[in-house]
Amino acid sequence: MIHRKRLYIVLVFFLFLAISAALYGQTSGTLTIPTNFQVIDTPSDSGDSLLVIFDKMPGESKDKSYIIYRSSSQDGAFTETARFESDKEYGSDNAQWFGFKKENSNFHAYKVSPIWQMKDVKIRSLGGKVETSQKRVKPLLSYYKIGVMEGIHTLAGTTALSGIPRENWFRKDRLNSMFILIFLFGIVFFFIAQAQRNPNMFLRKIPGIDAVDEAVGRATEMGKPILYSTGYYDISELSTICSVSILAHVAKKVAQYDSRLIVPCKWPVAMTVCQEVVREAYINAGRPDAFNPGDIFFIAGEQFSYTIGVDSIMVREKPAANFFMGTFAAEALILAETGAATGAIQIAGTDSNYQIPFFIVACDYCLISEELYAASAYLGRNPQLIGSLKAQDMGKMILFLALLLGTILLTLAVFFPDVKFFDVGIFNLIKNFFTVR
Amino acid sequence: MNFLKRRFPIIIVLLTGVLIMIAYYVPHTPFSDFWDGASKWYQIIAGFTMVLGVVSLVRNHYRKIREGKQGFGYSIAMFVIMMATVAFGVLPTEISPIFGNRSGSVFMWIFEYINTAASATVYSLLAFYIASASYRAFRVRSLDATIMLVTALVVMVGRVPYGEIFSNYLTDHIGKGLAFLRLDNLTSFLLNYPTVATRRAITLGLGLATVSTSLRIILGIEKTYMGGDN
Amino acid sequence: MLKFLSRIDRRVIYLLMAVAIIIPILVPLNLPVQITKEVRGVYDEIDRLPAGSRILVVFDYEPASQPEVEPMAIAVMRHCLSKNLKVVAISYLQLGRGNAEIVFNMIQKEFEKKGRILKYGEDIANMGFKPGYSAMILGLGKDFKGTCVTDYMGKDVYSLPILKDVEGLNDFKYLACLHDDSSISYWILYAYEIVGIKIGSFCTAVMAPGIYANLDAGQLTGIVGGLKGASEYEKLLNYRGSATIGMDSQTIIHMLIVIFILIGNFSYLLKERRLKKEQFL
Amino acid sequence: MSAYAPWATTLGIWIAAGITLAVYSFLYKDNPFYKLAEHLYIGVSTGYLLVIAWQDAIYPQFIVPVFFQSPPVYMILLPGIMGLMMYTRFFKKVSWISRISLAFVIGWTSGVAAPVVIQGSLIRHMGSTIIPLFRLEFFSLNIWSILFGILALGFWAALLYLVQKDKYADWGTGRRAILVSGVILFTILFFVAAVFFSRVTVGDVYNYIFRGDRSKLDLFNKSVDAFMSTFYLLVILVGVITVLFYFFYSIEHKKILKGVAKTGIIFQMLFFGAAFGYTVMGRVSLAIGRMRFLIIDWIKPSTGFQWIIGLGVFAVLAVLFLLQDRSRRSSETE
Repeated sequence: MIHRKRLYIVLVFFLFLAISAALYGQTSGTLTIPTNFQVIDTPSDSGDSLLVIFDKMPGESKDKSYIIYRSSSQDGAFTETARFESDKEYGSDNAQWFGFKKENSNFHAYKVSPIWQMKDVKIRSLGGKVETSQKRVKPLLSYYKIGVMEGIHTLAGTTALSGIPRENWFRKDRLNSMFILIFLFGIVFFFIAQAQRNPNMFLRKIPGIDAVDEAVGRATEMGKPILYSTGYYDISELSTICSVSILAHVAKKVAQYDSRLIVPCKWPVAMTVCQEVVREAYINAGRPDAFNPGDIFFIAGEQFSYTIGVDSIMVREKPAANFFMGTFAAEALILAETGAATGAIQIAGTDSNYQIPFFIVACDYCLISEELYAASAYLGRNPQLIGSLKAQDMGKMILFLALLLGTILLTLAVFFPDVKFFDVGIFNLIKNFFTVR
Repeated sequence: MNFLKRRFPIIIVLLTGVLIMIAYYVPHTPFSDFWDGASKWYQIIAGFTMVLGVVSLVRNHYRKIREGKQGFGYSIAMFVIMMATVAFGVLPTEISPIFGNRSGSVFMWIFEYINTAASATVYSLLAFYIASASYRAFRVRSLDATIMLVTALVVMVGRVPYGEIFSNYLTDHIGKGLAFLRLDNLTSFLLNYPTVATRRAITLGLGLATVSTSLRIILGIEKTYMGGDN
Repeated sequence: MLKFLSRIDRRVIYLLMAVAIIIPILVPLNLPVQITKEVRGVYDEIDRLPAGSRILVVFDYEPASQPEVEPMAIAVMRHCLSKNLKVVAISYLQLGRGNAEIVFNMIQKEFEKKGRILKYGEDIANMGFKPGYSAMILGLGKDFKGTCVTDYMGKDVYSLPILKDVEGLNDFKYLACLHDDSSISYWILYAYEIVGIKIGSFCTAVMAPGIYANLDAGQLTGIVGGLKGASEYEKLLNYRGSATIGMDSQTIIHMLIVIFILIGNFSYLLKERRLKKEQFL
Repeated sequence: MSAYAPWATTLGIWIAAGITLAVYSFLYKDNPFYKLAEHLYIGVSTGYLLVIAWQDAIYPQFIVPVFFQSPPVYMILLPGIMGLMMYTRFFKKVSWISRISLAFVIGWTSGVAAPVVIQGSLIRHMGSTIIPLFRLEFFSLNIWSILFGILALGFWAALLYLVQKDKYADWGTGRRAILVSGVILFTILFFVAAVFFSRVTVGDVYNYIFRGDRSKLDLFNKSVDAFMSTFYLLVILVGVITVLFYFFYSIEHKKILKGVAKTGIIFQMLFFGAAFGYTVMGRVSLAIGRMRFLIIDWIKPSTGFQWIIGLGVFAVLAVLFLLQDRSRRSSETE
């Protein structure tokens, strides 16, 4: 009995072996070159790569891999440029080129670089020795073949296709952002036009902004200076530009009340700009002689040396009001606490999320993130600026609708998967639009 | 002349802005080069402008020294160390290994033992200031302040052993069902949902603000930064 | 009393803070350290390994985060070497190589004091910085020596006895990843998912919340996060390293800050009360 | 580990320690030692920036491509000239010329900002916020959910109506409490019924609790997970919308809108509180690192000889500062 059982087991075992061997032979024997092989220019790129596309084949797995060969001529020596596992690199992995269609998972797409025409560039160092390095000039017509390999078996295709990358005239994958950009342009223009027709629009109160004048007034009463910091970034950053236009307002008030304004700067260009802005304020107030460029100076260009410098000023000059407007990093609390210790009234405004809590705690008023950008419009009361604020609100309104409708539609799309918009489902439509490729 | 002073810069802003926007969508030759080049250009311009700042700095301190104001000694010390740093840093390493900015050079020594030490210390002042700020200003003035305070406390206490003792006591002795009250769970909830929501909203709003601001600038509506006429 | 509470001088607070930081550095406090399951997950995996089996330690942190990560590095080294495991270090950041050197020197000196000489190439080895991110890891997975070629001193890896009969990553029993950025995701993708080597994460406190997802997904055996995690690990090895000391200070300071907040509000509320009363009178 | 000669390292450590102490002394009050440290630091960092500007920007990107490279790239002369134009700031007459290069820089950054921000923050965050609320297999409009849904809607409608009509304000706390709790309770019940009870029935729960029938246990857990995920998604959605609303400028926050804005504020406060508590940890370890440097790297290894010199230097400086101080006082009294 038992013996027979054993016999069966042995038989089954051998059978299994035979089958597996046969299967192995099968797979390794018939390596097939993928069909429908083509080389195309990579869509919407700056012309430095090509796409190799071929069909998905049966029996793809991670121990079977595709190889791409490259050569400079039709019948020249082809060398391997890329190798990837055969169950990877489907068209569906690259939404930026093919979108979210179902069919994308039926073909492979692999990005390959062409052969480049190089030129030498000689660089002479101060020591006098000359180094030569290569620089790309333009891509050449290059030929590609595909091969497939499994284990030790390799099979290279015979058809060699050629391609040369072209520079495309448009980034299709950025269509969505372009759409939004143009749309926002539109509403900004529209609302600016409208604001010029009726300048007095309603704006809700923002306590921090109303406090600015109050702080300046208080400083003048106490006959103490005012300190204004434009933050971490150079004038090129938008937050700094907004800060500067708030500074313009502050400077105007200061010039009227005839008190002193100290602006320690972290960036040279920002410094010169601040000087111009403040000088103009004094000129408009009719007392250019009162302007002292020495009060608007460059302290130090490095984060913490700037911090330490401003701290020292606070401790020595004891300003009655400190303004911290712009982007701030770790130094935020150091500045704010030192200022609080000197008993100054402090108004902060920053767009850097992680510093807002510290400003809220340590300062008297804090403009939260985008309020900083709105402040100049509030203070300037210039119809055009207010118009742009309106436009912002409209933009928010649209984001609302997009959020709500989008969520509802997607939720529905889950329940009714086969509802079609144009040729893609709602799901894909929305996904398509709100995806960064 | 007035055109050159006022209009021309605005026109340049407009041109550059629009060109770079186009370059973002058009990867073809003139634009793509513009896109690549501009950042390098900015670096170069900024590099030159560093001198502006230094000149301003030198001017201020030179005034101090010339007028012999009290504490001009510090200014002198500053000059000396600044000159030394620049000299050792700019001279090429080919002359001697103590020059240049390789590790082992004087420049790096100064950087490591003065600059790094000082900046690390200033940075670490934060720990002290956080303490004083928490004591001085972290008050339950209003509902909002209270919420903020409680959240901060939960997150802080949740990260130290005592917090965990509390949490374990909660789950082990009072009831398994209270697991959601464990401080670490509360913390992770706070960090994963309300925080994320707020951050997103703020980012979205900021995004809109940025776009409209940059439009204001490009269209020359916001031109305070240009300063006055004269 | 209220007066006193409501206006403690800043400097007193600063002084208390300083004391709170310094005292644990000078005299150990042995504050209780609760062992979390995340840290256990790492410790047990390493503790379970038989003597003589190899472990790969990845140094993916920059010098900036040394104070936080180095204690972990030392702890895990001690653990492995005291259990006679063979430690191979590799780095994936250019700056990481230096850290590995520093830690190795310390450990070697320490064991010499104990009278055990750690031979480089037999007990420990440092592959140094290997460029090429995912490709590098994939390479290690298939052919470890072929990918490394030389160690950080330029020695041929085939000459190192520690790597004798090492084919790929799966000849290592465990992978301890010391990181201060998201580089661990590469190891998870290309080492765990493909080769299946068990991974433990040793990361900064800031990174920790981010990788809990991987822990839940079972891609990590555990997480040692920040000073806290390090101190727990040291507790498990029952010695008091810099992490435990740092953690002492940190605990005290957190408590101190919490107390400050409470005192501040307590006095504030009392004042409010008084003011109200006065209004009634 | 140091790349310097031992004496250099020791000297460096002493200087570093001195600077550290000097900076910390600022916590007590402003003093000459702090002033010295401050000026040294500012000097070094400025010098450092100059060197970096030379080594990373001007030399490799301007001088090399124009002068030391064949073929040279003359295009690079343009930014160089712009950079030089910045110096016209020194001369009032022609200072407007610098505006041209300034204009280029600002135009460039604001031009880049707009599309990049749209791509990077608007689209990305919208995309990650817009996701289906329910999972198909875990949602059903069973009788309970419909009932609760109707009730919830009713309460919501009542609340909104009353608030809008300003009736809500002059109600007693009791009635308010009923109204609000009704809103909250039934909304939650609706989701519980719709999501949780979509796969399990009330009977199952009864059996589980009273009969100890554990057969449906994993289904219970799955349902709970589904419910929680829906809940979390709702939290995020509500948070985003309310906070976004808080930043409306042209709409006054009153009546219902006040409530919305208030919710927005609460969400923000949760964020700020969490951020505060979270940052404390990292900051503290910085101070610890500094103290460790003082004690372990400086005090412990230092020899008596070094101490003598160090204290000597300290004394000399102190005397100098005292003298200076006195001279100032005398000059003031005159």
